[in-house]
Amino acid sequence: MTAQTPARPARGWDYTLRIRLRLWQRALAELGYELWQRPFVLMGGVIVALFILAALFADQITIHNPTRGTLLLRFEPPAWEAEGNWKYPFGTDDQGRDLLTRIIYGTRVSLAVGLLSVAISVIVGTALGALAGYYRGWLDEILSRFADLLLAFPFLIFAIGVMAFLGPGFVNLIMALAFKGWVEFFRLVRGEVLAERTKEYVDGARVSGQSNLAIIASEILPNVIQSVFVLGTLRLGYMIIMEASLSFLGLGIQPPTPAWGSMVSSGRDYLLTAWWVSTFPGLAILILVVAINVFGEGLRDILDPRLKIE
Amino acid sequence: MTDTLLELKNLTTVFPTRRGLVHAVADVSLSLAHGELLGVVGESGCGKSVTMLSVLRLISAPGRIASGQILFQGRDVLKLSNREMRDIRGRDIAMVFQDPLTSLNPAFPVGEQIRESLRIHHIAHNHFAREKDRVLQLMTEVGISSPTDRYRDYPHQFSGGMQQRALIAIALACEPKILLADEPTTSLDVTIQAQIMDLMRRINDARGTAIVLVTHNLDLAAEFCQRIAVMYAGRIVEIGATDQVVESPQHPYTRGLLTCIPRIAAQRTRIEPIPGNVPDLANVPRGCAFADRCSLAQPICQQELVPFCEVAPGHKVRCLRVNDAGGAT
Amino acid sequence: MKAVKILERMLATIPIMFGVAIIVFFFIRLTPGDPVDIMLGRSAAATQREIEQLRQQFHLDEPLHVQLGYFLGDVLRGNLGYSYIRNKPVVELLTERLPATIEMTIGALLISLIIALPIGILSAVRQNSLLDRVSMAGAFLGISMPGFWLGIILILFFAVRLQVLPAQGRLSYDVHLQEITGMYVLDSLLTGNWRALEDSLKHLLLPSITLGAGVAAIIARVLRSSMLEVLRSDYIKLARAKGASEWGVVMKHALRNALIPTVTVVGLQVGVLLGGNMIVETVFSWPGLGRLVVDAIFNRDFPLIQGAVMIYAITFVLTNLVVDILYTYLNPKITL
Amino acid sequence: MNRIRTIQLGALVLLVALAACAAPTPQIIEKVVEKPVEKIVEKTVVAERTVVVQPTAVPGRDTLVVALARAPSGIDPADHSSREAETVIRNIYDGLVTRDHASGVHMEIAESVKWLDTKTMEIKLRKGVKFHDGSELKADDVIYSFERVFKTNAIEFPQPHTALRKGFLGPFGSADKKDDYTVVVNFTAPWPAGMQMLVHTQIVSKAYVTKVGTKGLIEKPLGTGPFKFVSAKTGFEEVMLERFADYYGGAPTLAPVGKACVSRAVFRVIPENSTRVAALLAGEVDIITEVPAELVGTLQKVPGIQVKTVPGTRPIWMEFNVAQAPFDNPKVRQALNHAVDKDLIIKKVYNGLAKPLAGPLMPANNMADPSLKPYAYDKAKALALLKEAGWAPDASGMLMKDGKPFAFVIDTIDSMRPIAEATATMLRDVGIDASVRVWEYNVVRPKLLARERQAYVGDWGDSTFDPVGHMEAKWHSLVTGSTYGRGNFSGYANKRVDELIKAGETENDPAKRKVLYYEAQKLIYDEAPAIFLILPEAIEAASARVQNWQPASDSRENLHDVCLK
Repeated sequence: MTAQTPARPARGWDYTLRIRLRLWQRALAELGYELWQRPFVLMGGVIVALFILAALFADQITIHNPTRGTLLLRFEPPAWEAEGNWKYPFGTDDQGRDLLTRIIYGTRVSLAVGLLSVAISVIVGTALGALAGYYRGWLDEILSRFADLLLAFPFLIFAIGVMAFLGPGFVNLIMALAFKGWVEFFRLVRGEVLAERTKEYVDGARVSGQSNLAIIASEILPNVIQSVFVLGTLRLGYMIIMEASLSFLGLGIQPPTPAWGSMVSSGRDYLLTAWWVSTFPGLAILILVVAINVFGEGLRDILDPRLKIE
Repeated sequence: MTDTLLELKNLTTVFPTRRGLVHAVADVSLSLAHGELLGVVGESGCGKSVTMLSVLRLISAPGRIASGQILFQGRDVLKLSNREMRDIRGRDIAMVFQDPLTSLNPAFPVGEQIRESLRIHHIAHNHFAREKDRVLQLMTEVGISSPTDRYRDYPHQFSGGMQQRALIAIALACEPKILLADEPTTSLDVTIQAQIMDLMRRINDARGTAIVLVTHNLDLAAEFCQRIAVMYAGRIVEIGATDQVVESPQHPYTRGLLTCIPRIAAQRTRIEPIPGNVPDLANVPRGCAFADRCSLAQPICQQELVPFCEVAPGHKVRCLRVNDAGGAT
Repeated sequence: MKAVKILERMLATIPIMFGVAIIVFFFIRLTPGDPVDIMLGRSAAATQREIEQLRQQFHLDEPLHVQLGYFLGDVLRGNLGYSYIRNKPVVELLTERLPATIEMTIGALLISLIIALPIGILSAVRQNSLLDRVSMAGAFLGISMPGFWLGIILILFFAVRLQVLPAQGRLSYDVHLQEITGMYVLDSLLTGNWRALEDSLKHLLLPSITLGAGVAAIIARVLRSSMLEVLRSDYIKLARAKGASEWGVVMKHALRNALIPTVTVVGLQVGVLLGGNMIVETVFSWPGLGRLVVDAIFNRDFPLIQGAVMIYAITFVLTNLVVDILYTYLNPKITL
Repeated sequence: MNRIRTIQLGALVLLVALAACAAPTPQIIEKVVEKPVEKIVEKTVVAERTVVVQPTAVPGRDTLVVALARAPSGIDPADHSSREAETVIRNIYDGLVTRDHASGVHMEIAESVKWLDTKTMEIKLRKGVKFHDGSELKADDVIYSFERVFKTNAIEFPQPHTALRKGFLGPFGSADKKDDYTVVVNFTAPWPAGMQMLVHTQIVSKAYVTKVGTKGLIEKPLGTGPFKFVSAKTGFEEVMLERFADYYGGAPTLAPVGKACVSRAVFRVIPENSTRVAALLAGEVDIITEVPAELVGTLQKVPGIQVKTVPGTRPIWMEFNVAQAPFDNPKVRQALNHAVDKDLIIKKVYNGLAKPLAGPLMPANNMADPSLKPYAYDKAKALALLKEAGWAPDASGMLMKDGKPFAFVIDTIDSMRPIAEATATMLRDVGIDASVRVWEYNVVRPKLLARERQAYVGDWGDSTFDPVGHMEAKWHSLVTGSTYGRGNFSGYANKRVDELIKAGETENDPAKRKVLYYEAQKLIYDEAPAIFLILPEAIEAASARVQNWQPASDSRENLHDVCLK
């Protein structure tokens, strides 16, 4: 086996990388074409992109302060209502803060919590899933049992339980969501790795003297990354709803930081007098989540039709 | 031809797709006599299965029968109401599908699925015990051993051959006049294949059921059928009595099919697999669809639709180079 | 044979329940600082005695594994601790409220099935029709509609405007019902009390719709896609070739098979329903577990939260056990 | 999304339609203004009944349904800690004395209550007062009730513990039976607040409680009040009472005297504000408590709905952590008092239904100093005071001192969030970087008492209308393990104030008491350990069928005299 080792530098790392890059380029071009063929999916993607841009450039595109208002402007109605004012397109809230500004800043929280909790879930789930699927044995046994256990809890209830003990806050929120979120990625990757590890190219790599970790990282993971990506997109919408639900229950992000869930919640007392206060943040959740789901399901149909319906 | 049971006249079935209208069946005319064994042969995708489904009007949307007539006992089934059509399905014309595993409903016991045919057509006047007796009888007839025990078994508990027998039992339940058998043996191994073909022949003998055997295997058709129609890209390219087609194939495609299969009985001088691919059905050439793959093709082949040419009584072929081709044999 | 397998499957849930208890035990370890301090923050005049009592209940002075041992022992004996806010054993609180929550969850599940089954089937049969597009768009919305919002709108319309359905509660004050199970609809049936049956059903309707809407959307989508897949299969062709009517083909051959994947999803959705309870119960003043938990969270009533999370998880596990058993009846290939 | 819009519009149309029907209805708000107890209690009714349409008349209904915002924590008269419990208990149990809608104390079960000396009280009982089981109330029951409240570990269920209401008996020593209808109570110290505090102690039947125990009493309460207990659902989500036919009639000085008007009374818990209002609109309940101020306008326009308010008894302050810079400087604290526009908060956040506070006590408190005026909103003065303390605005208008900005966090609880945020906004207007953090009360309270936080917006009940129960809790320095300073979140400690508070508790001469408390209030007012914010009114609404109903300041809603039309 050691005899094989000198042969490797010839196909250097940069070479493989270049090949990979070219493959990815082709894949991306194909993906672009497929997306173009599906206007709804494309639209979902565009909406998600718009939300992301809004989150990134919240400071530049808003003219009001998201956390500071004046009582004099309390409950200004949306612009198109009788007493509306285009300075406050969606009206103002109970503190006289511009609702649109708060919704735009709220995008940050939703996307940050969603993306970070999914990212942590992906990293932890993929790493553990790959290890468990590759090595099997006691490691797999323990991790799988633990994952099964976590599945015995409904997601929201588990998150509520964890948050109730951790206390509210940004970091705690992400931790609570990722605490259960990794399980699905774990199961996905573990399954894929179990299937992949018996294939010839893995044997080939093993024979050529690559270390186990290197095989996992360079040979197996690239083959499961697409499925992970698709699942990640679909979970993003779910995590955003979870964040909103927890914030709604007062367990998420603390005011005055604008978060959609807590905006909806604090506006619900005014539903009879100032309907816009909780309706627009609610719509924001609705639109973003629908867009993510449409986009995610479109991606799944294009990239990985096997993943149909969780 | 007074004996004609089923007659297809200029049947055309199309499927709209993103790339254009696909003519899966184009201008097909066929006839089937009482008790006849007819083979329809061609590569997969040539339109033979669609032809059969068209007969039963089971083309699923957005596909549709664009033109032509399907005369069953002189009546055009295309003009029947859905209700009347349902009465014909299963009772007069029954079909055996290609893949027995996926054709049996996994959620119901096999016996029940056979019984359902009887129930739908009120064969035993919806009398359970009589229906069950009939089912057991059918199961015995098609060679399912200990039918009483297997009545409540589910499809996945059956072997492939047994599943195919069950499918045949379903088809035979109402003693149809015509059995459309779509690749009934493809997914089975050779011994089972022989048994199934044997069974079908016995059915034909015993009941006089006309059978249309759809297959890609010309040899199988040759052994089993009285007449053979060869289809290519939605059209019939050659039709005739089995002897005529097998012994003196006139169309280069038929000959290609024959040479594809190493035969022991007839010693061939050379084995030439058909080069090239089946044309895109959404974009069939104007002239002979086979021209691109034909070693004898000439420019004229590409230009216009090739008409049938009757080379012998009942033996028709769509080829401009009939005579030259004959020389190649 | 099947009975043995089912029994095996039931026994297999026991270790899961144990695991659930262990995870719940570790919840209290997540608390930053001393849980007793946080809990007793409420009464400033917390006596040393009360503090001692709490420490004893949690065995906080013992090593971790000993604490866990005590906890599991208590759980086995059905002792989930003592609620400080409500002054009652947690088990008692949970059991008196569980029926209300289960009733609403079942109500929501039934409503969502009543909505989802016809929509899922029809939109698959008439794929790409207007009906299909509208109901699938509606389904997307239904998934992400905030529950309390829908609830309040329903209250405003049906209770305030039309005055045909009650806005809150489980039973009108002037209807007498002898409680047996605590599930009012069931109790009305058991006691043959038709007036109470009508009244409790009326009270159940709006919360169930509110809670079930999102789940209905998900079930409809899953059912539609599995129906589409099934309708393309060979055995559907065969059924048609047999001469079966379209109704027979769809309702017997297709639905039966499309239900198999749907049932699994329905089982998972029960988790969503249980979580959604917290919000819907508050909106409709439904005296169930959800509201108890929300109260418990705000009051840092740790034993109650632990107990409630555990009860929810166990309900969820048991539901999925039922689903698994149902699954075997639907899918002859699976024998657990 | 269209669907949402449509529903949304539908809901709006609906509300507009409701509003339109009621266009010509004049103000039907009623305000009850109380005067100090020494004077005769008078009611000033702003507008008497207008013609209203009934929402839904359920024919022949003689049941009054009251919606509460929270479930009572338990309905043992000796051992509860919530206002909802107080309301329910009040209708089942009578006390020796009671209070009218304002702060006047009236005899109830007692025929007379007399101070024999500053530490001894003689209570003479009415004859013929019956418990709901028909037995007569006698001196033994009164003594037993006192002991249940006061004795250590007198409540045996669920575990032996001391009653939560112990504080209401103050320096209680012992109670002796003189005869079956006379009880003498000995206090260990003078107890001038005694009469007001006595209102909150209800009498249970000794025979009954010794028989059924505390658990039995909670499950099936038994008192002498206008209603007897019928049933309660899970966790007191619904409590049903029925008229007690042998009721002695209640306080003779409070009309009407006699049995309850309605045959049944039901308390139902509806926590969500919108749902509570909807239930009233739908005619499912007759009275709702805790109406959000925003909805007053909407509800007033609905025909068949009456809205009433009374000054509440829960004043709101923003307490500073006075132990910590920059709030260790009284000038800064005074400046901030001047920086907050209380009137704007009242107008906008409370819809006009609140009063500005002038110091630590609510205006209705019997010992409140009427000469104190609320700190005036005066930005210039605030800035001047801050300048004296060394805080000067930088170029952007933010206050700086030694290169550091004036920044701090205001802690609060969810129900106080709007006013806390409004206060923060106003402070930002003078250049202070104030932000709000919402906590759960149980979590933040220990932190406040440990002086770990900077400022806290919260309220503290003052329902006895006496400084006792309030002054020693909020403004006396913290004495761990006692009731003193238990709610002192500012860490304010002034020896003189402590002395004055202690002296006031035991001073029996009302005039002298006033002097003591006025001095204490003035000191607190000047040193300003808090921004004295507002006193919100309690708002309730009822259907027009409900007659003779009056919200109670101390939330002891008495349904005895409420009728249904």
